This record gives sequence, C-alpha cells and structure tokens, in this order.
Amino acid sequence: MAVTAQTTKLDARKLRADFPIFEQTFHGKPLAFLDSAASSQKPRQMLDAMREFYETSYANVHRGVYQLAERATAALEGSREKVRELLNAPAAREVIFVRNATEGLNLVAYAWGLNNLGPGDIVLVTELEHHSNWVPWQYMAKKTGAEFRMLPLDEHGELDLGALDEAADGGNVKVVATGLVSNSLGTINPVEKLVAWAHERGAIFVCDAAQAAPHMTVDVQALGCDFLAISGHKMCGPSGIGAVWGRAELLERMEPFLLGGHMIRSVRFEGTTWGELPHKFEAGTAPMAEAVGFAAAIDYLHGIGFDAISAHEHELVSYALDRLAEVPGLTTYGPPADRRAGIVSFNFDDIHPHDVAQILDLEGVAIRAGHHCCQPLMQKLGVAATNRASFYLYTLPEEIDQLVDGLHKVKKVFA
Amino acid sequence: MAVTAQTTKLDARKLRADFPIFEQTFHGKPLAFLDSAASSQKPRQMLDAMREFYETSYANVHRGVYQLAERATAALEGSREKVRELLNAPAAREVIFVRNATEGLNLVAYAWGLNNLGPGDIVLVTELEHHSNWVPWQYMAKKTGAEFRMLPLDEHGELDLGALDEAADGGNVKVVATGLVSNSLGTINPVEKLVAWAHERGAIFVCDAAQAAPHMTVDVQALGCDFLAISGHKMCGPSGIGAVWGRAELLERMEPFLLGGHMIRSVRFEGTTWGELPHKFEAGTAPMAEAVGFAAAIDYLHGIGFDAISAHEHELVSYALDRLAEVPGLTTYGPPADRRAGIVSFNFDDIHPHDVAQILDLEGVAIRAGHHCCQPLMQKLGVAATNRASFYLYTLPEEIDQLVDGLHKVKKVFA
Amino acid sequence: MSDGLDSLYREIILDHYKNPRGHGVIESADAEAEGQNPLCGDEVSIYVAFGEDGETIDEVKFSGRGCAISQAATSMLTEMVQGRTATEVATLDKDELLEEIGIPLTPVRLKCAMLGLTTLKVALHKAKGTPLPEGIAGFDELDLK
Amino acid sequence: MSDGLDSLYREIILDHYKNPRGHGVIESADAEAEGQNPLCGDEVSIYVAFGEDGETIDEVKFSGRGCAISQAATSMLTEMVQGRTATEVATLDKDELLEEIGIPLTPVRLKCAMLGLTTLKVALHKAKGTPLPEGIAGFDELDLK
Ligand SMILES: Cc1ncc(COP(=O)(O)O)c(C=O)c1O
Ligand SMILES: Cc1ncc(COP(=O)(O)O)c(C=O)c1O
Repeated sequence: MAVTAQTTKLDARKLRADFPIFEQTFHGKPLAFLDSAASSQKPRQMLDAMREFYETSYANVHRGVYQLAERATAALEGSREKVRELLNAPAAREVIFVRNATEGLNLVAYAWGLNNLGPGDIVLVTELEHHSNWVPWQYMAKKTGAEFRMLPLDEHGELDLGALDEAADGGNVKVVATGLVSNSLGTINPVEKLVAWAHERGAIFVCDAAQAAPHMTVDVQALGCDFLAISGHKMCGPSGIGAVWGRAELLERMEPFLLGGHMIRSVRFEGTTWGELPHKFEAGTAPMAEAVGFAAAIDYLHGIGFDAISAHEHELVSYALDRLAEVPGLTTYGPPADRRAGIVSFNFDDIHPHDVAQILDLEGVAIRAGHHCCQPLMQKLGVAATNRASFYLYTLPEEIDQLVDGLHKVKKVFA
Repeated sequence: MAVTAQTTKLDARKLRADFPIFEQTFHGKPLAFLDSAASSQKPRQMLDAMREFYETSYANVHRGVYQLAERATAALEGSREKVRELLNAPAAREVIFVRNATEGLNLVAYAWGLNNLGPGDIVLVTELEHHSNWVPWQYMAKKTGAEFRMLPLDEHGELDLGALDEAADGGNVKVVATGLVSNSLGTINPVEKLVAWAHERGAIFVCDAAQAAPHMTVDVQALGCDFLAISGHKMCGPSGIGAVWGRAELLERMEPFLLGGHMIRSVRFEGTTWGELPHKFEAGTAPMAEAVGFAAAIDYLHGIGFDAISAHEHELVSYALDRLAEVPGLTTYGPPADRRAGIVSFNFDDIHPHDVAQILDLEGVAIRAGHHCCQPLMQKLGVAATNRASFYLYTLPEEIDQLVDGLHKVKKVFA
Repeated sequence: MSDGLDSLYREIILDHYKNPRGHGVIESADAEAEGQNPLCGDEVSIYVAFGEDGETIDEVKFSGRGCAISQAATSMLTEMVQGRTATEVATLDKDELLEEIGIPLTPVRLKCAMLGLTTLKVALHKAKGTPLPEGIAGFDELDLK
Repeated sequence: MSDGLDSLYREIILDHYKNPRGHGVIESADAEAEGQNPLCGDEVSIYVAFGEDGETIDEVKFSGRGCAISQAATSMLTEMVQGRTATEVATLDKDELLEEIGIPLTPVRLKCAMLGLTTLKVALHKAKGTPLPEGIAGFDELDLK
C-alpha cells in the first residue's frame, strides 16, 4: 500500500477549523456544505503552500538555470512525486499533470484511442459512468469506427458483471473504462474484477478515480489498471489541477496529445520528435502553483489518514440513510452503506430536485440537484435528476440533521 | 479600443512593492528578474483575490442552486467578462478558459483543424513561431494530409511578406497561424496585413497573443483575426489559466475538443448533443480560482494602463540595446527598439547561453538561456540557443546595469 | 417561512406549477421544438398552432418535466404569447417574462425560467426562420451513434 | 570570484571544455547515436569503436555543441569508458560520472551533464541491445514530414 494509514478516528469538528469557508453564515444559518462530491472546500494549509510558492519560488519551470527557476522546478517535480506516492505508481514520470480528471480521460481517449481504435473494436463503458468517462469514448468510437457499448446495471443498481461476456460478443474489446466510485450513487465498483476481465481480452483498462481518490486509498498497482485519472479540487487541492497516471510502456508508445512548448525533444521542419515522459504529455507552461497546492492537499490528507477518512464517511452515510428513511415520500438510490462512499442520492415525492435544493439553501444546506453528469444512469433510474448529499472529512452529523429538518420545510412549501 | 488607456508614466519602483518576490535576495544580491517573457511575477492584489475566493465563495460552478455555487458561478462568469473586455471581443461566450495559450492553440488545431483540413490544403505558420503555434499545426497537417508550410524571415529577421504568395502556391491556404509578438526577438508582427492576406484566400487566421497581451492592448476586432490565444501567467495572473477567443460563428460550427462533464446538452446512448458556447468547449471542472486571479490581474494591468506599460518597456529595451552595444563580443538579434516589445535576445562570444545564464545567476540576475521554444528560428539564426533578457512593468533600469556588470564577470571566467 | 422562500415560491408560482396552463400536446403542430436544461436534464417540448394568417399564434402547449420555476414560467409564457405574431415573439424580451414571473432569480435559476421561452423561439425559428435568441446555436443535433 | 563560480566553473571543467578529449568523429563507427538536450537544443553525437572482441570500447569520440558543463562532462566520459565493455557502460551509474565532474549540479544542469552518457548508452543499446537508461524511451524518431 502506498501509505501507512493512521487508523485513529478523525475529529471533524477540529479539522473544520482548518477550513476558512465555515467561518461564514448563510441566510443567517451555519453552512451545512453537503456538496463535497462536486468539489471540496480548502484547508488553510493548502492555501498557504500556494501563496508561499508564489511569493518565494515562482518562475517558469524546467527551462531556467537561475535559482528561482530551479526552486520552481523542484517544487513541481516534488509535487509529482507526491502524486506518485498517493497512487503508489511505479514511477513519477508516469504521472502527468492535467487540469482535471476530465482532461486526463480525454488525454487517454485522444492519444491512445484515436490511434489504436478501428472498426471491429469495442469500447466498453458502464451505465454508471460520469460523462467524463463516457462521452470521450463515445466520441472516439464514432471517430474511429469502433463500436461503443455500455455495461448495464442490475436491478440493485450495481454493475451487472454477468452481462460482461455479452458486451464483448462479436467484437474485439480494446478499452474498458470504468469509475472506481460512482459520483451519483456512491457505489464502490469491483474494479479489480473488471481489470482482470479486460486484460484477459487484451483490452486496456481506464479507471476514473476522481470520486475515489478523495476518500480512500487508491493504489494503481493493486488495481492493476492501465490508466487512472484524478482531480485535485475534489480532495482539498486547488482548482485547475488533476493528474492522469499511465503505464510507462503504454505512454512511451503513444503519440502525444497537446503539442507545443516543453513536450518536444527537437522541432524541425522535416520532423519533430517528442520529449521523454512525463514532458511528452505536458505541453505549455505547467499549472505550477496548482501542483504545489495539490501536493500540500495530499500531505494534509495523509496527515489525517485515508482509513480514518473512509471510516468517518461510512459513519456519516449510515447515519444519513437512517435519518432519510424517516422522511415520508423520500426515495434513496444506491447500495447499502458498507458498499458506498459518502454520497446519498435521493428524490423526494415528485418535488423537483432544483426546488428541493433551492429551499434547502435558504436553510443553510448546500446539496446538489441535477443529473450529476450521469444522464445514462438517470435514464436507467427513470428520472431527470436527483438530489445528492455528499460528505467529507469536515462533515458533521448535525449537518445531516440540518438537511432532514430542511426537507420538512420543503414538504411544507409543496404540500 | 477596449479600454481607455492611462498615459501617465508608470512608476516601476512603486509597483515593485506590490510584488512579494522582490523582498528576497539571491546569492546575497537583489533579484534582477529579467525573465518575465517566460512568466511574470505576481502582485499581492492578484494573490489576495484568489485567496478571498477560496475562503468565501468556493464551490463548483454552474450546477449548484445554493448560494456558494451561485457566488462561484458569478465569479467565473465575471472573470470571463473581464477577458472579453481585455480583448475587446464581441461576446463573453466567445471566450473559452484553458490552461494556457498552448492548450488554446491546440483546441483550435484539434477541433477546427482535424475536421476541416485535408489533402490539397495548406497550413501556413512562420519561422518566428513559438513551438506552441507551430507543432500543433505541423501535427494536424500530418494527420489530415494537408501541407505544412513556413513563411520565412527576411535578412532583417522580420517576416518576409514578399514570400507570401509563393507560400500559397499550388494549394488552398486554409489556416494562417502567427504570433503577434515574438517571444525570442520581441518583434511586433504585422498581423493585420497577414489577416487581410489570409482572409482574401478564405483562410482562417489564428493569432498567438501569449507574448503580446501582457504588454500592449490586444483588440481582436481591430486585428480582424478568427482565433486568438493568451496565457494568464505571463500577465500577472496565476499559473493554470489562459483563454482562447474565437468567432462565435466558427465556434458554433465546430465540433468540441475535450469531452465530458459540463460541455453537453444531453447525453444519450443513441447520440450526445453539445452545450452552448462557451460551455461546449469547457469540459470538466473549470479552473475557477485561476479565472478569478486572472481577472484580478487584468484589473491590475488596467489600473496601470497598457500604454504606460508599453512605453516603459520601450524605454527599457532602448536602454538595454544601448548598454549591451557597449559589451565587446556581444551580438543582439531582432528589430530596433521601436518595433519590438521588451525582449532582447543575444549571444556573447561563443560562450554557451547556459554558461552565461549560470554565471549571471550568481550575480542575482535571472535571464533565460535556450531555444525559447523557437527551434525553427534558432536554425535560421544558426545557433542552438540564445540568451534572453525580458522586461515588465516592475523592471528597473538598474537591473539592466546589473546584467551588463554580470556579463563582464562572465567574460572573466571564460577569458 | 423565511423571506427567501416567500419571495421565491410565492403563491402565483406554485399555482402555475400545480395547475399549468397550456399543458399538453398539439398533434400536427405548425411549429415545435424540444429543449433541454443541461443542468438538470429537464426537457420541455413546445407546440405552436398559428391562426389563419399563418403568423399569429393561436395556441401554445408544452409538455415535459421540470422544476417549479421552469414549469411555472412556461405556463405563464403560454398565456403571454397567445395572439402575438411569430416575429413579435422571436424578439420578445426576456425581461417581459421575468417581470411576469416577478421573483428574483439567480443565474442558474434564470436558465430554468428561460427554458420554455428559448425553446419556443427555436420552434418559431425552425418553422418561420425568425431569429434565434442570442447565444443559441440552434439546437442542431450532432448524432454520435 | 564568488564561491558559487569557484565551485561550478572550476579549473578542470574549464580545461575539459576548452580542450575536449575525444572530440571528433569516428568514420564507420561500430556504434553511434545522436542526443539532444531539449532545454537548449544542444546536440551531441557519440561514436564508438570496439576492440577485437567486439565488446570492449576501444575508442569513443563526440561531436556537437553544448555548454561548458555538457562538453566537459562528455570529454571526461570519453576518458572514463575507454577499455570497458558495452555491458559495463550500459549499467555505469551516473554517480560515477558525477563524482568525476565533482561540482554540485541543479536538476537542470544535471541534464546538461548527463547528455553525453545518455547518448552513449543509446548508441550501445542500438548496436548491442544493452539496456537503455531509466526513463529513456529510446530516442526513436517519429517523423512528421
Ligand atoms: C509567443 C508565445 N506563444 C506561446 C507561448 C506558450 O505559452 P504557455 O506556455 O503559457 O502555453 C509562449 C510562452 O512561452 C509564447 O511566448
Ligand atoms: C466520477 C467522476 N468522474 C469524473 C469527474 C470529473 O471531474 P472534473 O470535473 O474534475 O474533471 C467527476 C467530478 O465531477 C466525478 O465525480
């Protein structure tokens, strides 16, 4: 495992003091921020690290021989090493900085997909995917003549592994792309099994860990996947940074994606050659301060321990499922607490989620209402949208009470 | 013009106090930071704006109906409007946030180039281009079967407009891609003329304004170009943000580039449809805090006035050219002071630029040494690399003296 | 109930939401279009029947699902545009509808409120070539499958 | 002269830079490769001639341009590898060369110092199939034109 997790229980109330956002009130009420699955709030430690970088060590990286540039380069490469350690990746040069998980998945879809897919090939995603791990594959299949297929969910809302062989029928499965944790239902997917199945068929496995990495240990070697993407902003890091990890053998054989400054070895009219990893995939000026912030966020999370974070979220999600079960007319979706991360999607009578969320906002409760970038799943559930409450290391049980109280208000308005 | 420029002279010494980086010494000497063309230093005002955003208004944008999300959305869209104003673009929805100019140029090369180029078409760049406006076009030409051509420089190191018609010979010019200001020589290119020429032939004109926007008023309507890319980090903004502007008519007809969350209208197995501008081109979670920082940087620059900044740099570059002319064995490249931005490239005897820069660093002088992502230009100049000193609003004439003093030290070492 | 609630979900909104005017489908409509709110996946279909002159809107109906704001706004819209010409409606200022709705809307909720109007304008554009609203590329489908 | 200068551009570096050993070309070399420093565009070509056994390095020459650090390091390298086998050189630890260079190097300058060694290892790889250095994909050309 990448990191020895601390198993001490976390103290959410104490951690909360690290997050300046909670110093405000909203509509005169304390903020119950239950939308961390969309993006997490930021601890002071991370913000300080970025500021210090800008104030003492800022310069463009890699190309300068002066001291500031050396410092900036060391900071960027040190951050890359932090991400490598987070994911237990074999080498730091396999870690490519991108804006967010979406860009990371597109990098794979373009640089690998566009050049390796063709008619007769199958690209397999799941009905549970986030659009960011679904649309790029649909698009590349279309562009290359490959066939786009979708592994369905079973009646319990979990991936129907029994349907795998049918999904491979009559074609050559080349890519299997699946999330580790569903951002809509919180489901923790059996990625290892899917990886084994994909590799048996000679397919590559692309793992969307955007929703997993904030909450649990993600180990690319244990998972056995070929590519994996994460976003910094969902895990106490700044906006504007994410990473995609890929096996060096694959990355080295791939064409690049974005082209331009920094990613080259030599540029000639007669022919251009690409730089070594990771540079080959990092064109233009890097999100340097963002990488530094991301590294500080990883330090912050390691200081708490992913086991403690997971345990805290499991407690919250159990409590939330119990409390929501008390609310008449409320339907929750997804697996039982022990097989999900800290996410609960629900609908409330036939009140539209936008209206639910709007009224909750007036009670100081911030939840998400919409399709959560999972329209295929929404279609399966037979709804346009759901409400979603999601939890993180700073979430308190009282905030779930505040949510339930708010739901009673909602009921009153729409009675 | 987008903005009424203040014509008062700027006070670099006073502005310098806004930049925390100058509070340090390097090797016991004050920092003469002469590498702003690679990336600028950051004013406190910009850093404060980002921090405030994170501490009071952070949430994921567009999708939340709760107050924090509304605030974050307003901040992002307000920043977009700031960029629109900076570029005098007709509409904010034509402004797409990207990581940097490189990504912006790739967006155009992929989303427009991959779907509009083919055999018989010509893609024309210049010998003066930065790799970021050169390699993507070389690559797309290769991918699509179009022909890649390069407008040469004349003997004065300026674009040879007389060679244009030859460059169009026997083919159908579809794209002309040119920088507004050269990052190696500082040359201000006659973009309006090139635009007129491109449009006569029915070609689109893609302008790389990464090196122009920090220093002078850039007006997309006055230039008449079709696409234009800039980077925030070169103009007092944070790393991790840039923008590409494009004409709505073109952007609307284009396929998207990055695919996934946020850029869709509806996602179905049978077919996915794209969102409206600018969303169609902004997949995944936006670089929100970076956009806020970028907007604060634009405010900061407008507070000084682009005319004042340009005038200050012209003064510095004149002074630098004069002082460098006193150094025996030193060769400068590029046009006279009145036709260039605050950039001076030079070589010093046959001392390698890395060695020059390394010794200067020990004197507290930070310059760049290398090919500046302009290998085609280096080939033309017959060198592998040059030294480059570049100036910005906080640069003082004393720093140029410090550079010249340093060069005498370099001479001593290699005597 | 707090002030916010009072103003946002005021009686008339809830009334239009619960009893939408013009709800339904016009078979063989003279103009129709389907619109989506990409934020929540809501879909609305608008149907228009013109009068004798082929210009004046005789009847507007809508179907689909949505939040109280979008449903109420579309309901109000159907009452508002009756008897106007396609050209008039194509240039109908959104503020006129907003005034009718009469509640303060944040940018996100504005999208909900405008879904019906935008879709109606697209329907008219398709049938009559009237101008599209600012910023709308025409809802042209790009099928991927 | 400051301490920094003293240590970085010490006598032996300048001497190797000004009088490079092994500078030149071996016509019809047994192994050769061209390397580039992407940071500054420097290019170095390395030529190797093996002895009778086809394994032991008899002669190494280099040509190209570069900064004092890269030229001096490559010059030192040519002296260092003479008489060793291809296999030995393929696994030659970079620290051995760094010790010889004997100055503190920042990561960027390390790239300069390692250019010759990396290129030599690529040459041996191409001729003898010896392992490539860590992180090097093999310098295979992808021509775009
Ligand atoms: C002229 C020019 N174009 C493009 C770029 C690329 O900018 P970025 O690295 O921010 O993408 C630069 C900066 O290096 C530049 O100077
Ligand atoms: C499962 C999953 N995948 C991908 C993404 C996309 O992340 P980002 O918007 O940071 O690219 C998200 C977040 O929205 C997610 O939850």
